[in-house]
Amino acid sequence: MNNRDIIKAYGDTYNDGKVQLSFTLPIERGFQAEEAARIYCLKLGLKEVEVVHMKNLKEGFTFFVVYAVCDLSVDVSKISVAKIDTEEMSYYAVNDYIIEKIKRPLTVIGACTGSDAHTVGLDAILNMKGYAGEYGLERYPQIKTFNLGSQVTNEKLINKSVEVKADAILVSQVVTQKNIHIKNLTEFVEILEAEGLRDEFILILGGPRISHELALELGFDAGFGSGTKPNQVASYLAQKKYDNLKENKGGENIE
Amino acid sequence: MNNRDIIKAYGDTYNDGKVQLSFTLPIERGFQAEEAARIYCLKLGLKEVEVVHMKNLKEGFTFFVVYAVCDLSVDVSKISVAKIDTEEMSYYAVNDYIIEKIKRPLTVIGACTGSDAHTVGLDAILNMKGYAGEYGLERYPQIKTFNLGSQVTNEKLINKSVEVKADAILVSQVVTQKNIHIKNLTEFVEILEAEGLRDEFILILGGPRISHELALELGFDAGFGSGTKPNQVASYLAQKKYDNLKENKGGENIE
Amino acid sequence: MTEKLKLDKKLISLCRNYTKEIADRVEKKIENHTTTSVERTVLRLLGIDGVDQYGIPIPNLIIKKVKKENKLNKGIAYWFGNALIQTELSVQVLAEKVTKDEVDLFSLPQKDQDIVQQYMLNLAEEKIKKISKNVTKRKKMKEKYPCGPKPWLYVIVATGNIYEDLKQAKAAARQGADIIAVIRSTAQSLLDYVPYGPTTEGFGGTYATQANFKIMREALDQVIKEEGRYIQLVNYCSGLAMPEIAAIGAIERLDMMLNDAMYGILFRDINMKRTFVDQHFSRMINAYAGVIINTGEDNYLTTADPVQEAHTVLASQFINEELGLRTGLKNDQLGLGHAFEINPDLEDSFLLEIAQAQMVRQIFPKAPLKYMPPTKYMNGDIFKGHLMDGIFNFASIMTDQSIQLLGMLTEAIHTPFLQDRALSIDNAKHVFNSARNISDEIYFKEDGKIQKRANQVLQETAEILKDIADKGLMEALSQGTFADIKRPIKQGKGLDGVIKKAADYYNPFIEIFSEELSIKDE
Amino acid sequence: MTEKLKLDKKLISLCRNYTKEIADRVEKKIENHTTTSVERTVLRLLGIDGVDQYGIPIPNLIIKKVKKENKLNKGIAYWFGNALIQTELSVQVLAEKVTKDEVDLFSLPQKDQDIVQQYMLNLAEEKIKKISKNVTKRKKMKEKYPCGPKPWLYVIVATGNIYEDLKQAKAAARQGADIIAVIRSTAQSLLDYVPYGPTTEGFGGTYATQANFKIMREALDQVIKEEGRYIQLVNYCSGLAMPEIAAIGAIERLDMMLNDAMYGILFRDINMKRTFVDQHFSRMINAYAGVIINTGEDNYLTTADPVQEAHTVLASQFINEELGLRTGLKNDQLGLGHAFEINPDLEDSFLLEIAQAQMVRQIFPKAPLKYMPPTKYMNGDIFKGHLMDGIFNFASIMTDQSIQLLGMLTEAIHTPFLQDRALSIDNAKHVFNSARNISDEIYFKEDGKIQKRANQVLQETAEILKDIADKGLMEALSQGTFADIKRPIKQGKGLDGVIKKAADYYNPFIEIFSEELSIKDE
Ligand code: B12
Ligand code: B12
Ligand SMILES: Cc1ncc(COP(=O)(O)O)c(C=O)c1O
Ligand SMILES: Cc1ncc(COP(=O)(O)O)c(C=O)c1O
Repeated sequence: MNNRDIIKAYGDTYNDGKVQLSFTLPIERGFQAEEAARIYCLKLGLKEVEVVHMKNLKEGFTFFVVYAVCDLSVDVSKISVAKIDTEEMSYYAVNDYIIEKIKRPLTVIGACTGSDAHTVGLDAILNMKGYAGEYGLERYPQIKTFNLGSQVTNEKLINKSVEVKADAILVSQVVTQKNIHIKNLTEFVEILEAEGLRDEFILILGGPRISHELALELGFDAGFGSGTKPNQVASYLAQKKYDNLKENKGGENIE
Repeated sequence: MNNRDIIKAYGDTYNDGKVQLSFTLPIERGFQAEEAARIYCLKLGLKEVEVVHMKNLKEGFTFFVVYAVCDLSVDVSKISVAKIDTEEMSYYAVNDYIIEKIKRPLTVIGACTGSDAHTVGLDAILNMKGYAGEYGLERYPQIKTFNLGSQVTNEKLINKSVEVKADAILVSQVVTQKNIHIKNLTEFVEILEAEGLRDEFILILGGPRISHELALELGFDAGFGSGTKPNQVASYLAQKKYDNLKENKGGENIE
Repeated sequence: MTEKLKLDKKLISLCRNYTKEIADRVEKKIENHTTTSVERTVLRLLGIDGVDQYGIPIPNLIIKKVKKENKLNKGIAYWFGNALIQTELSVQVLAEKVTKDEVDLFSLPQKDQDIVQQYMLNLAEEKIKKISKNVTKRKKMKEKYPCGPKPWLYVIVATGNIYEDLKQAKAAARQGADIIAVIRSTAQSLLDYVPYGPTTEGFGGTYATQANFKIMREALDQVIKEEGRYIQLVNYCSGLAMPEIAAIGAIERLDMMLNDAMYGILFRDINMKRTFVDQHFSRMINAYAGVIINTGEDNYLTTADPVQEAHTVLASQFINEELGLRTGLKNDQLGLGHAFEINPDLEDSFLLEIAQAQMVRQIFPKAPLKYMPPTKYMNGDIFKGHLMDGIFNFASIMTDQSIQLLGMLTEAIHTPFLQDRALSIDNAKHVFNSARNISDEIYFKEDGKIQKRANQVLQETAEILKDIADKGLMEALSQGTFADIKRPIKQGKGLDGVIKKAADYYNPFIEIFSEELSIKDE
Repeated sequence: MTEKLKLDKKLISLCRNYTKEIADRVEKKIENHTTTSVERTVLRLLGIDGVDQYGIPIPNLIIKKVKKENKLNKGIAYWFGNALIQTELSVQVLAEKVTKDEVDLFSLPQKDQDIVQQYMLNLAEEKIKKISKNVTKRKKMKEKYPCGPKPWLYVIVATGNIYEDLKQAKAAARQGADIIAVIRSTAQSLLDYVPYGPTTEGFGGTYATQANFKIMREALDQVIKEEGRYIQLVNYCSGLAMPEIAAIGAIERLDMMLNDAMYGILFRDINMKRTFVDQHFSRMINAYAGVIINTGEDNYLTTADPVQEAHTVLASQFINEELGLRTGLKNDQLGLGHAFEINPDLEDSFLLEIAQAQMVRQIFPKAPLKYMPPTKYMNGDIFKGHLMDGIFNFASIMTDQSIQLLGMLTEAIHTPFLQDRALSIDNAKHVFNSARNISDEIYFKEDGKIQKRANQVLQETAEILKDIADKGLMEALSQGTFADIKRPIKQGKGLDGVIKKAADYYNPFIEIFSEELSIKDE
């Protein structure tokens, strides 16, 4: 650990701690409002608070833009983030890997669950066409794909997964308002566990507000966020499957 | 005081406390950077911190946009802000007021002091043309105006003020980097005090980062910020002068 | 204005000819059908409102009974009209009694068809005055408090809570918005009824209910008077309860309705027959109520690629136009939709977008076009987002768009905060004002990229419309012509609500509308 | 490209004729003068560098001595050349000895004028190779690492600390900036010398010193190689040390210099004779060094009104062009300035702005126009500011500007943060890319608002230039023709540094430049 690890916000000079904020307060625009905004920021522990803009939003609301100094620091050397540690492989490498190591094609099943109807992200991963120049999983000769589409109930997804003997279940959640995704995903894992099916599948979660850490917390094996490319998912999938097989998880042996 | 006085930030629901932040950290873009940004905000006491955007600024810097919940509140009923309490009058009313109450024209002198060369703001208040549809002080038949322009030393401004027997000195400060204005303005008032001249003049401060409160702190009589109109300054000036005369400040008597 | 794009006029006529063929075939397939929701709408137009102790709306309860007896094919108007005559009860009292089984519609003596029809026609004419009065009221208000200049600033509120929406709608109107849309709670389109009363718990939006409409209308009317500017109110006339929403919207003086010929089929998997029948009746109501409809072509582009699929947007606009005109909508009620969803990283994407927007403008010169903002390529960079919205606003003022759905800098993050909306309104006002007359000042290069692109899209549109005309719209939809989505003809939600009319089917409102709106084919 | 604005060609010629008269009269007034700073520059070009124990630069020390003896009118080249011949010391050693009073320039025997001149001409030719090598180096580097497409993205760094600037400049270049300007510490223009060494405490900017130039150039050269794109470096060639900065900039291979004919007079109250003499010599150096100058017309609009005073901008551009060409600058080195300072709340302000920008583009087709962003109407609303900057970028790509000084969303708040600059670069890249070929696609309405506005400004320019030609530029400046600022001819800073040349005045560099740049009048 060296000093460079203790970091603060940077405006234009090392450690100046400059941050920008904006927010609305339910108060009529005026001197008092400006002072209220300043105090609000001071209470947060910010320093040199400058309310640089104040706009009357009508109906008793005022919008503020603030610049201030945040004098706290973060010790980067103490941060540990869960990361997906499998190696990223190309389309061809993944197929070869499956042929060589797993010796049979994998089956995956995907769905947007609950009330979520945002299929674009899941399709980006699953459909032939793919995303950002990478083919989707459907296109992989060694991956058999079922895409159930949108607004699929947890029960239906699980039943279908059992039916097709999926190796992995891919769940997409885009809508996160009022934490609806947390509720929905927790329920999903609980059902699997209750039915003793948890270890049958690799559980993969995805969506723009999903992090790997969140996925682990919720009982999934991996989580993929914004900008994920299909080959990243395929790489993870193949390697994870191989690891599981080596550990004899899910009851299958590697030949 | 009622409950409406205890306020919090408003996103789309009363008291949801939603705020937006942006800042840069000296750290390479990546999972660790994202987590560092999150921790930075958590340390500030923010909740539900969402790092919604992360951009590689190169050279080891990353920019973040964050939304979070600030659960603090401000009691508006307890905020008191110093306000200029003289009544705002029109061009005509100010002239009449001076004729009736003070019975002689006033003399004002203005300058951008120190290294400040931003004359536009001061000119907006002083020059004929005025600002935002209001005539400048020069145009007032009852106000005699001297505009010394930019980069005037404190000494020169004071000497000239004594020479023209100014009723009020108007100082403009626009550049505030490294708090240069504070230094410059403090010196100004100190010289006046040292020379026993402080009570001879009404001291008016102006500039985009000036508040009335700051002006008072620095020993001025009034401060005018962004968007000030000339008639506001003229109104203040006339009424303040009349008050001073009534109190016999500055040694002059009202007839 | 001389025409900026040298579009092939013959090709445009050809497109309209194909569309007529398409519409003829659709009408042929639906003309002998009604739906449960159409019949519920008849009840609502007669003034029936309220729910039972379980919260089920009275119109649903009544229609369910009639359907159960397989007697809906005569039309609810007959059964209910007969009962009115027989019982001499008021409409609402009879309705309540029917739901409580205190009156049985079928065990009453049955008056002659003619008598009942005449009776109902009179009643319907009486009841419908409420709507025509609204039309007059809107007209008068607009005279006294004129609308802002076009493009109109259209913003959404979507808190889920009508009272929170209210504050935000009023604030937005005072900030300069011309149009307020209350976004509907997700999945309401799949409810085969209209929820009841003021609601405070929606999800990603607020339930469309008559009470909510009324609350919002009253609040906005207040603001109109104070600000001296007419503010238009919008909701969603789509989903399984489409015509009912048209009815309650007409009654509460909404000004615009999202109402598309194919949206429900494609994006909500609603059965196509159901949709076409419902849509037809709902549009008559909208036409009669002077409502501007907003069609949903923008939705295609959130999934499909805007460069590749541009012609499907234009094709759908032609179809919406033709089907709309046939229901009595006037050209100035056809808020045809399109969207600035093009990938902004594409070199010259702005030119392609201008080509499309200007083309639509020229092909539908009288339509109050609804232009949707970038959403798909928005990300968490709110600064960039705000800029993209500005460029979208620029495209709009440059091509004379009419209804400007304002983009939000936080599109990729959350439904709009109060401040997001305010920033968007500022953005649009700023751009529109500073380039107010730009469309009048600018011409496009002869045979340049813009002109070429527009003609190419038009050409592709003619081809696809020909194809649809050949195979029929229903067939085309089942083959995935639009938005890459395939919908089998006999599948989808709500099919069981489609009923073949009996020879003596009667619906007094269709008669009134056909008459008043001079619709030929009915 | 056919011309978009039908500008009156005769009027343009007329303007250029007036400007020639104006330039003739200015040249007549200055042709027999040199200045202390010009003479210091001669020493610098000979390679003299360094400061004494009080930090005073050696060129200043030497020139002060000569001036004290009233012997500068012969030119420092003679005195120093004579001493070189007499002492046979190297240039730098002699310079140091002179400052330490170990050699007295005037007590040495005096060689014939002819001999000294020839000697100095040879020496100067030798020394100046450093600069011509830089020109070759720049050319080669640009071939290998081509510049980005125009408009070039120009950003500033302004921390006051060269090492902090360095990080930010490198980051900006890697983010996509094409040009980096190191903003100078406030009031450096009033220093009658060039500060020395790397500096870390500037105010609102970083001191322009040769060491700072070198540090920044080396860092950027590194980035150029890594990114494969040539990055241009800019500083300020203005103020009392104007020609010296030209010299050190030429030596350190700067690519652009802010260098205006009248800026120092108007905005820094520098005496006009001093300015014109300094400016003339500094421009020869810039011309020879292949530097693009950036003129300062944008500054007028920060005080004066852009609508009312638009013609003064164009008038000044004509003057800068003519005076520039006369110093050997080529048309593609004339980065004439203008600015998007128009009040954005004015209806159609964008149209007026486009008229101006397009007009300037057409009148100076080869000039790498420098376009400045909105600053005056920026306020603390950073979101709006970002949008205004986007519209400014749009105006630029629409009218083929060359050097795009990027606006910062925080203009009204602080000198740019790292993130502000990055957002600006993104903004410009986004707008330029998405509308890359728009200027090729768009025409303006015949006799529309845009065309009319441009012609009106041109007309007013011809009038004012005629007036200036009649009374003389110096007289005009003393009457407040530009930016409402009046500057008396015999006042202003630096007048005491202006010296009338003796008949035998000699400056080898003027000879070389005149020859190499084929300047006629010298
Ligand atoms: C397109 C869109 C729609 C389309 C969806 C069409 C479709 N078939 O998907 C339509 C118009 C139908 C729609 C409707 C609604 N939407 Co919407 N929509 C969007 C929009 C504009 C883009 C989403 C998108 O397609 N992104 C592109 C894809 C490629 O990115 P992605 O989803 O992040 O996917 C990537 C990764 O996350 C990951 N990934 C995603 N899933 C998975 C799964 C696995 C297994 C893996 C490994 C990876 C992975 O890989 C993908 C590729 O990199 C966003 C705003 C935005 N710009 O983000 C709003 C947005 C998501 N919608 C929103 C809302 C509220 C709605 C509605 C509820 C509104 C309403 N009241 O009607 C409705 C209802 C939808 C519903 N029931 O779910 C909100 C959600 C707010 C929140 N945070 O909860 C957003 C953010 C807009 C907003 N600001 O209000 N929407
Ligand atoms: C125009 C301008 C210039 C012009 C000034 C021309 C002139 N003659 O004034 C020029 C180009 C010369 C210039 C130069 C510099 N500028 Co400057 N400039 C600006 C700019 C764009 C606008 C200021 C302005 O005119 N506002 C309009 C007037 C009407 O508003 P105002 O000043 O707020 O005045 C109103 C009120 O404040 C009040 N008021 C003001 N004064 C007074 C006085 C009294 C008595 C009263 C009652 C009221 C009052 O009333 C006025 C009317 O409502 C600002 C950015 C911005 N958009 O704000 C940067 C800005 C002020 N400049 C800045 C800087 C750093 C500089 C330089 C130092 C840069 C450099 N390194 O060279 C130089 C040096 C100037 C110097 N030595 O002071 C920074 C200051 C940063 C800071 N917070 O310290 C700013 C914010 C830009 C930036 N982001 O970097 N600048
Ligand atoms: C025409 C149309 N109808 C309805 C909706 C909303 O439908 P739902 O309530 O099904 O989400 C949209 C979506 O934007 C639309 O464009
Ligand atoms: C042409 C020119 N020179 C110089 C400057 C800067 O001058 P100073 O160093 O005097 O602030 C500017 C300011 O923008 C300018 O436009």
